[in-house]
Amino acid sequence: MVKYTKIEFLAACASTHVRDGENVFGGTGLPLLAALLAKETHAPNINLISEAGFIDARPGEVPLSVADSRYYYGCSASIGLIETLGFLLQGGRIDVGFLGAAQIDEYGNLNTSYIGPFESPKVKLPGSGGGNDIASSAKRLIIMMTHDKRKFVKKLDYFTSPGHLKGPGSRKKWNMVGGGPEVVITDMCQMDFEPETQKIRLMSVHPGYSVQDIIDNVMFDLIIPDDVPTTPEPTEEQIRIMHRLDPHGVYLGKGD
Amino acid sequence: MVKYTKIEFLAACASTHVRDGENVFGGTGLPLLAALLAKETHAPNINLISEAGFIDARPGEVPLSVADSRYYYGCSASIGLIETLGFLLQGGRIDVGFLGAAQIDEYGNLNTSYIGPFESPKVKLPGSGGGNDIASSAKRLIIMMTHDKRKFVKKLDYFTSPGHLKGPGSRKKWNMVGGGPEVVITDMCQMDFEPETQKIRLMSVHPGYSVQDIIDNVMFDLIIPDDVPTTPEPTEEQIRIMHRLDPHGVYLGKGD
Amino acid sequence: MASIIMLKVCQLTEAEVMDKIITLKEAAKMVPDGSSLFWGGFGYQRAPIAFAAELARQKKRNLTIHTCGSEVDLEIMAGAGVASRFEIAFVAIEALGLAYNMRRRVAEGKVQVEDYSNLAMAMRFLGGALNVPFMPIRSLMGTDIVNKSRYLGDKKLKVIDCPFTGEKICLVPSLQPDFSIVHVQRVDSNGNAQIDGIIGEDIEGSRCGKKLIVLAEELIHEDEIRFRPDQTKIPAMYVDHVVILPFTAHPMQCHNYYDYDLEHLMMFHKLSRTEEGWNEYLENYILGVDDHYGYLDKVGWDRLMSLRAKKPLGY
Amino acid sequence: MASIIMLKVCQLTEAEVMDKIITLKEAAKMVPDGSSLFWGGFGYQRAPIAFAAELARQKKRNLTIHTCGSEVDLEIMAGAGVASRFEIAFVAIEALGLAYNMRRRVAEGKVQVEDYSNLAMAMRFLGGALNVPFMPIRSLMGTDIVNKSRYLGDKKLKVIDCPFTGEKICLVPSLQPDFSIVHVQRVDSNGNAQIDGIIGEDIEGSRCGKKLIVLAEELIHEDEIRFRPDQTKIPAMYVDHVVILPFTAHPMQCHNYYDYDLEHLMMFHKLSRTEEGWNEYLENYILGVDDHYGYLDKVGWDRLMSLRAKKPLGY
Repeated sequence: MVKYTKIEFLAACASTHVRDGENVFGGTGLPLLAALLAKETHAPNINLISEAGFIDARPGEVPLSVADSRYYYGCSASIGLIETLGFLLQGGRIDVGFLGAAQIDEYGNLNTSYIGPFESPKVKLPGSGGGNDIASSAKRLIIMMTHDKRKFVKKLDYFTSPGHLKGPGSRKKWNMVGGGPEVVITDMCQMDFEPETQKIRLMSVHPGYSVQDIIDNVMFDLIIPDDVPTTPEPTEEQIRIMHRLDPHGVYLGKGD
Repeated sequence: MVKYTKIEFLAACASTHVRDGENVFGGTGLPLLAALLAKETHAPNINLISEAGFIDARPGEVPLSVADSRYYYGCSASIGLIETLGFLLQGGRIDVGFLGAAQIDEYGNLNTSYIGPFESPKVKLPGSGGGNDIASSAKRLIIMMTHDKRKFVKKLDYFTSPGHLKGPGSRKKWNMVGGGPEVVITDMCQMDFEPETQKIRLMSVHPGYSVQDIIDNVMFDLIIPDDVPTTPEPTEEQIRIMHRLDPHGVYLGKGD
Repeated sequence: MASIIMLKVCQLTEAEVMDKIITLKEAAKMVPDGSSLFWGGFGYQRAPIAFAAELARQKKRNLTIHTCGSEVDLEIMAGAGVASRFEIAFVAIEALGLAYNMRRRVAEGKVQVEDYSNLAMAMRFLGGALNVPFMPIRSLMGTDIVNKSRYLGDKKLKVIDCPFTGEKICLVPSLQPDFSIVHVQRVDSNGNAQIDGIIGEDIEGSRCGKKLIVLAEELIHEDEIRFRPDQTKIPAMYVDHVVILPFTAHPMQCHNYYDYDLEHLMMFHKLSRTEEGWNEYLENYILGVDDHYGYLDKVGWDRLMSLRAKKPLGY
Repeated sequence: MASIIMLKVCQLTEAEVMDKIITLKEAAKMVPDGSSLFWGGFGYQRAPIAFAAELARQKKRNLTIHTCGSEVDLEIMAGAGVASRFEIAFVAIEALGLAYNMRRRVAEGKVQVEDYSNLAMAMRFLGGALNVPFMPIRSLMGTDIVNKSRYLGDKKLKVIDCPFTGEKICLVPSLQPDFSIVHVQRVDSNGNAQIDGIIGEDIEGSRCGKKLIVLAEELIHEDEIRFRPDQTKIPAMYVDHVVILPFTAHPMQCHNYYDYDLEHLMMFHKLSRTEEGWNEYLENYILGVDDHYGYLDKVGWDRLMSLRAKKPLGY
């Protein structure tokens, strides 16, 4: 049996959603680890782009920043933000983007800005960064979150980045370039979006969790399909590669 | 006595209107020759810019095109049109631009587009190029033309680039970045603009021409001040330098 | 570790995209009659002359050409009846004089020119590259460029009151033509392109078209691109097709590769003064040869070699 | 002939502009309380940390900072009370966690953040550089970034119907701050600057400010600039003042010069969790030293030297 941590499961699971040949906005952290893992396994031809300006990057170890020089060596172009977020992303050329969030609602809308009321926020979070741009314009969006009930809310404290907004027709109203979120991956389960309502739906539960565990850990009415499979476990190779990419355990922690 | 051609006079005269240290849009042809002459004589520190993307250029011989590689060697930056016409010119950083024209009216408005009616033009001229941008946004505009009565018209066949439009207040109405034309230099005379009316005014006549010659060679009512001096002649050094810059006589003709 | 990753990916990537490299004939064949094209190069620099000539040989018709300012290439396309609409700021043979073919075709009513300024066209390409519908500029206002239009009518541009400041501002509509045609110095087989010297409007122009065809003087290995990624002016992901050909811009110039051929250029300009002269040139140098190499043979390799650029001048 | 011209001009130009080079202290002194600043660098790369620290030492107050996303530098300016308004898209210490100083100052009401996205801020700088009042973008719409504002109110942005297509489009107001602060690898005495690696938003940012102060790791001779003019990312004519200092970005990185100092960065982040910890850092590393060299001495040159970048990696 393969031994893995929650974080390793989350990253390995997310990596399976990247398809070979895609143009991928990797960012940093777990999403980047997932993208790099995909590139080293089933999707060697993905074109990894950092919004700071790196195109077709092949970092040997995981960068800590979207602007990290570790993105540079071996990349095929090194430019700037107008290129990546403007020409490429807004131009409709990015297949898949990754985002995390502090809060998500049942349409996949995201908050990365504030906890508490806007007028007197309890916690200032990082903000949109390129998140709103990626959520608006990437063809598909993969959302990665550690699972915490308080994050799956009925109403966001602040609406930073668009998921499916208020459901069918919403993205079209604003002429959004991209298709919106496709999947939400946590350390407990995978969720997708029901096509008719564009509301979040349980897709699979990770080994060791039940459907009820998930229901208990979201604050909105989660759509539960009749058949909820168990998410496949990561392979030993995936875990080995992840640790090679993050040798200092910045994202994965110190060893397993 | 210095021997010179009309073209040499025109270029030498225009060069005197460039002030040391200025940021100058040189273009090609006689204006560029005038700017280069200024740089080699009284204005060594001008920053010569070509709209194609060359900044602080120091061509050893006169380029034939704004994009000519002769602009490259020794320049301090080589970029593109958005940089030169957008960031620099529209950004209000260009002190002086040069333009020629096929027709000019009494407010210094220019036609470089069509001769004849717009609906069925007799002659298609080059068009604006960067001319409209330069006329709109350079702080000062120097206009150079060979003198021909048919060019100094009451009404332009086509209004390509703004001079003082309809007179006082016109440029302000459109929030133009630049100040408009300062001087018109021909092979017969120099003209400036009367401050109150912003209409064209005789400034000096070149040796060999009378005030009446000029009046006879414009098709609008030229303002004639009480005192019209004679334009100083070019020096031998100026003529020598011009021919060094245009060794093949592309602009100056095949020697004198 | 890094090298292992790179090796693996290199091989796969090259295999996948090797077919981006096509011939000039194949590239021109992809352009249907009636298409719209962004046309790269600026003035004498990196003009895709060979592509214009091939379009003429293939008897393409009713193209719309979008560029800031071009010269011999526009003359070929206007003269040979390839293009009937031009949205441009400038056409002439700088230093030599008017564009006679264009002048005749306009007078005949066979060509329509929709007039903009250089900045306006560059901003239309920038807007297209950014995938937004318009861009604001401060020039054009108060002139006939605003007041008169050939065929775009009220879609040519709009002068509005700025919603922030209340001041007048001009909006020019963004362009996303069917094709972008761009001539560069070097490209790898994936399509990563390097440009030397000035860029003109080719950064924006290469990104605004629905398909991008890159014409390059020289093929380089991917390693050269990845060793100097900050020299990549057009990343491969924009590039659909690559054509490798020497002297693509002749009789114009290509920085660091060759100077303009002033003698040929003056001959071209002189002949184009009359329809007869132009037809002579067209027959001799364009229709009468099989392909670009036929043209270069006709020009003569001794002359071509004498045009090669000298370091460090670049011409 | 060309060389004669160049020699003459070189001497004059250098003499004229040599006084662009000033000290960090002099540069910071030029920034009055209440000024607005474009702040260069992106993420871990080329962050003008030394300038932020000097602003803190000089007790500057009520600055408004405009940038896409920055990290330690913004934490210093928020923590030390230098800046009270931020128009930004992002603040955190990537990979490590939240920006605690910013979090506390926002909770205390001492700092107001007007929220945009990275593209929105980059376009605001582009619009400022182009000297037009706004730029159109396709993101932000439908979210609270449109609906909520701290202090700009209806000047924060506008959603309009496109006058060409009728579709909804978002206009963000252009920025022309009092100063642009940009950190680069190399500069000549005229101010011509080269940047290695990614640019982030520094092309647009360096052109949008009313005054531009360039901080460079290294001074190079004008000949090096003129030999490679296509490497010039910021031409001298934009540059008002130049500051030459090593390790300006420490503990962040500067491509081809030095890597980030992860140990120092983690120490900074850990201390900033509490006001006490932050005050300890502020006293020790910023207020308790005379200048940037004092800071570097405190960090230790053995450590600094160990951070130097290895070729060809650049870090």
